[in-house]
Amino acid sequence: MTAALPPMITTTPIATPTTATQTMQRARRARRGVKIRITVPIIIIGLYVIGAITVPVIYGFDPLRTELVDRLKPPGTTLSNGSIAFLGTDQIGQDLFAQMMMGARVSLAVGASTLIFAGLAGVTVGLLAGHFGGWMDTVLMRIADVQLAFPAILLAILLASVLGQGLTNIIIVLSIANWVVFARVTRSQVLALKNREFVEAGRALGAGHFHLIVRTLLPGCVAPILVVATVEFGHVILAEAALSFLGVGVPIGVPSLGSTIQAGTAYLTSAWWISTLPGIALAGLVLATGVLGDALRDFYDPTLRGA
Amino acid sequence: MLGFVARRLLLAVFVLWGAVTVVFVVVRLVPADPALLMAGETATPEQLAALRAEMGLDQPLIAQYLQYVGNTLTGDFGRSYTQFVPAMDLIAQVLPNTALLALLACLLAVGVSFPLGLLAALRVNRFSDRAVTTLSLTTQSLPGFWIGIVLMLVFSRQLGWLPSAGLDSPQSLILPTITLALPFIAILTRMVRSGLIEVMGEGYITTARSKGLSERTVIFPHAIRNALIPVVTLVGLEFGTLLGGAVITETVFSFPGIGRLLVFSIGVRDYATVQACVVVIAVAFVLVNLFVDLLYGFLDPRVRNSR
Amino acid sequence: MTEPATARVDSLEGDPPLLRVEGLEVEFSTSAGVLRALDGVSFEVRAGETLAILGESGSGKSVTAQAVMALLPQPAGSIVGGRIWYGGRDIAAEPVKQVRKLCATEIAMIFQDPLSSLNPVFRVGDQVAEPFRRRRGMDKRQALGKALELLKRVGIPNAETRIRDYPHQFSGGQRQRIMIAMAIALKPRLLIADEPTTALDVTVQAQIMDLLADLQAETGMGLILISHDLGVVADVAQRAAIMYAGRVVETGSIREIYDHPAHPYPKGLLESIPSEGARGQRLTPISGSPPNLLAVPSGCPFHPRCEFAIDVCRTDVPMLRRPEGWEAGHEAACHRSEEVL
Amino acid sequence: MADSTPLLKVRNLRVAYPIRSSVLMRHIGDNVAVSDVSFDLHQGETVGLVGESGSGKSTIARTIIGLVKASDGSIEFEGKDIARASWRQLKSIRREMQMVFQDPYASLNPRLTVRDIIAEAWRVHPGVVPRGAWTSEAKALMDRVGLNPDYSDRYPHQFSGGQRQRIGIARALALRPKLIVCDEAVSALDVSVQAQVLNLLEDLQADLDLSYLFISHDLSVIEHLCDRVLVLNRGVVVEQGTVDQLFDNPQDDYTKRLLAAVPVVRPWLEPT
Repeated sequence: MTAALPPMITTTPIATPTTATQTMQRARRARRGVKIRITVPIIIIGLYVIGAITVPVIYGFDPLRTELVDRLKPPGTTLSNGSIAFLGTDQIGQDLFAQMMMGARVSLAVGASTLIFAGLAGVTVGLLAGHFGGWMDTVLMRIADVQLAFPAILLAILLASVLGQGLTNIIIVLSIANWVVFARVTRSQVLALKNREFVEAGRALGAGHFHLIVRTLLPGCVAPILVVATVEFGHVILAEAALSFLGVGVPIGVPSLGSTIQAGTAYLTSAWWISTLPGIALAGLVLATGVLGDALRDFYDPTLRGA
Repeated sequence: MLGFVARRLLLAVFVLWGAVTVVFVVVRLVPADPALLMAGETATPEQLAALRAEMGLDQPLIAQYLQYVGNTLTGDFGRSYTQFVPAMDLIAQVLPNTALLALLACLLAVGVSFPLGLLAALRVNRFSDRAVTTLSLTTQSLPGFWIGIVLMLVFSRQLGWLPSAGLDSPQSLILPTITLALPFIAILTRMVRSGLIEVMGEGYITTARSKGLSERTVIFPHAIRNALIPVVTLVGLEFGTLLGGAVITETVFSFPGIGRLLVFSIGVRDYATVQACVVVIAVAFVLVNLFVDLLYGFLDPRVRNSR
Repeated sequence: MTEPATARVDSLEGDPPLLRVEGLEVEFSTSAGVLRALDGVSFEVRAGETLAILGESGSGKSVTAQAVMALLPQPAGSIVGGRIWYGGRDIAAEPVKQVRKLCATEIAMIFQDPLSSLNPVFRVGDQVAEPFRRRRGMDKRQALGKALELLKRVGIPNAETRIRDYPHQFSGGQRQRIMIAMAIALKPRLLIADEPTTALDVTVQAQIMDLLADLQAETGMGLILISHDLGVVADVAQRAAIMYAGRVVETGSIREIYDHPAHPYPKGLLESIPSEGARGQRLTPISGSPPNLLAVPSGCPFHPRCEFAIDVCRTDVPMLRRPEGWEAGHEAACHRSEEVL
Repeated sequence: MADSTPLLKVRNLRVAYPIRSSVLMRHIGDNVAVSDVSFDLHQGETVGLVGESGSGKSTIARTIIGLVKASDGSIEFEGKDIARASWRQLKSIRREMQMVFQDPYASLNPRLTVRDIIAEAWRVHPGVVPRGAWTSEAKALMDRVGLNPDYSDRYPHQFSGGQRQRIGIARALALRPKLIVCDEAVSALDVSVQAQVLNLLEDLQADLDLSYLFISHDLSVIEHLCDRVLVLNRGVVVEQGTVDQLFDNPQDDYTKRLLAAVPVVRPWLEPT
């Protein structure tokens, strides 16, 4: 690395705080990091899905069963039927772990369905508004503005209180509250793509609206939509929990993580686990989606990679 | 600038009208009879008829709507059915509390997230950046109500340092403020970080450096002033999340605010108060965003000078 | 792994050079690997002289300027070898903070895109006054007075009122004038102009070049003009350094290089330009594309595109040297200058 | 030249964008980009549009190709008025006119392979090339523009700037058009590569009897390539004529200024 120098110049060591090799190693690590940050959350979400499907079956979970002797037992207690409740039991003697996995079922189902409905509606609106512009854009985006005037949770509360409780209603409510995010992201991506020369090249070929929207614009929107969908999945799950916590979510008898936490608040001092553990389970799931969303964004947008 | 202000004002008025209309549509056009919903299943036909007359439900829909808009303009949302006072009076009692809570949470969030975001942005991919981003992502994944419950469990039930409910002393504000601010801090920190990282790659930052300015001067004011512009807009939009969070926080801490009033009113089917609460919160959101838009114009001369 | 930096004998005439770059090596780390943006770049500039650094995209001409100004993007880019001599100091070995103190007072720079180079949220007057305030400790009024003088000097009409305007309210040419005003504020001894007219219209381009030449004559500063356009600099520069794939392939007086190129690359470039009465004639392009810096060809990096390449070109890296028969001070990095050109 | 019907006949073209008031979006005026532009372009000819930024040269190109609507005037292609053509007619006219864009990075869909980028034209215009022949036809086009046909499955980012511009040209050729509009098609390229692409355009013109409408701010490129030139300033044609007339004996003051500003590679050879 040291160059042979003309004799009149005294050799001084070159002070380089970080060499390019070091920086590249860091970049490589960051790139490997992105892959890990994509794989690990997917595994975690997968575990939740498996748990949500199998655990309630294995435990023979019945929301209506009450076992008074087994009430409010701390984690690790052996129950009257001989099984070990390693996360403890709740105020009616239900095994907390089984109940949490049942709650995860609700969370995942609500999250996935909402994503599909809100995503379909939002992406369609975003594509139409962005592609056609003009009055169509104005009308659709003003509707979105009005929608945004209601904090998502507020709108959900209002709708849920009117529609009543029930899983379908929660999905409807959360879909209505969340389509705007998809619409806005899709629209801004379409606007960014629209004036790119390759889209103009499509128009110059004489491509019709359908071709442009479906074959040119939509594929270009997939990455940001995927990122938003991942993050929104977490948001929707949190919103469902909040609604259930407030008592406008799942009907009584359906154990959602939110309603379990709510039920536990009455026993905070005597049985801390009922409220805290489902919260951690919920946070773990949402965190996994958040990390995944971040990683996907880094993966799809190399300009932000390492930034 | 004048055109910009006028356009923003017009949009705000439109959004408000839209929000008020949505509330009307949601409450009046649901398949259920609002009078029945309000009076409950046990009401006699005479009671129902009286209620319908009082609510104007016997008039044509368009008349109902005009009446409703007119009333809304004067702040008349009708009488609370449980407390027998105008709904607006109930709100007037608790609104200052919520405003204070929201303001404190905002100040706390801005005060904490700006230094954190700055720190992370200036040490991209180093330890402090990773720590800040991990922490904020985790905080964002935690359900707000659960944070409240855990804080309450630790600081009032276990340690007994702070009151757990109500609003009797300034100390009562501490836990709700933190609960409300935490998710906001997380979001804001990430925004400040990414905004600043983006700005640090701009040409004018290179120019500032080529002027031999110290890195400190390059950041204050050259980078920060530009980074603030998008952050301010996002703060406005996220203010809705904050208001939604207030509903939950107030419920957890039995804090006498508009959020708890809303949840309580839903529980007792007091639709006049529910409507009033929703409209007031939407108005607050629209006003805050109007203010943010105007601030945006102040911060960015390009917007100010555009037609 | 690198060849010795060339010791200059010809630089004994007159004053010592203002800036002297010797065997400069810069590496960038990208997610695809480490690329060597500069691989042994040497040149020098004297006071009152204009040096043109010419090359196509990716040749390393802008990176050279960034390295001198300690503006290499951090943490991706770093100087890994060579010397940058300025005022008896090797600033390549000094920490960034130290080098920045020279910026604006000793060496100043203007950039290609004057719109993105000016801060959009501050008034131009404040931006031009900033060097006076931050570096010279003047108060605001005094500094703005100085800024006004400068804006008048660089030819901003109605400078008295326009000093309060924002960058987006100016035309491209005026913005570049503002950038120039800012750069010459503290009377630097060397000005580096990185593609100063590339983003501008032809008519404006000529005005900006004239302004730069005037200012140089007035102040006697050294000027480095970085450009991809061989025509734009021809009027103003006395000497040129032609870069290819992170190396200087030919250097000497600009007229000598253009009239008697000693390296096939500059020769090919000159023949590629459609101009000078050759209307309707077919162009003679250089075949192939500029190299990918992640996979620079072995030996002479130009050999895959060179019609004269022989075996030695594929294996041995040619040094900058004066080919026999060429003028003193004219150097080229080609094994076969004498035989083929 | 005047006796044959022109391929493209532009008469009194005017393009204006409406200015709307900020509050109620009322139409309060027009931002005129181009006004009263008339010219003919004959088969096999290259017409240059030259001007500085804001001169309206790109607007004219985009209006002719149909990306921007004309406010007034007529554009006739082979005697058919584009503004009055039905949707179906327009689609068939579009086949005859294609465009090569400025930015070799932005003008190719990053998500499609070279083969798919070229085949896009056949997807939009069914019946030109049968689906089964898309790959072989795309490869033939790649070969024609000097790209290795074996790379047809690669994505744009795997090519250099000059190669991408060749892909863009191949795409424009896919429908076998009569007219190609080149909007600053060589401006983003390095000099050495620019010469390659200019030569390619000349070869294609000779082989396929193409006509070019060539938009550029670079007068030396225009001088090199074009038969006739229109000089534009602020949306108006200030002078038009053959290359010889215009470059050797400019009449308009603006043209003179523009020509005087063009940098000369060897100024020491110029008589002053």
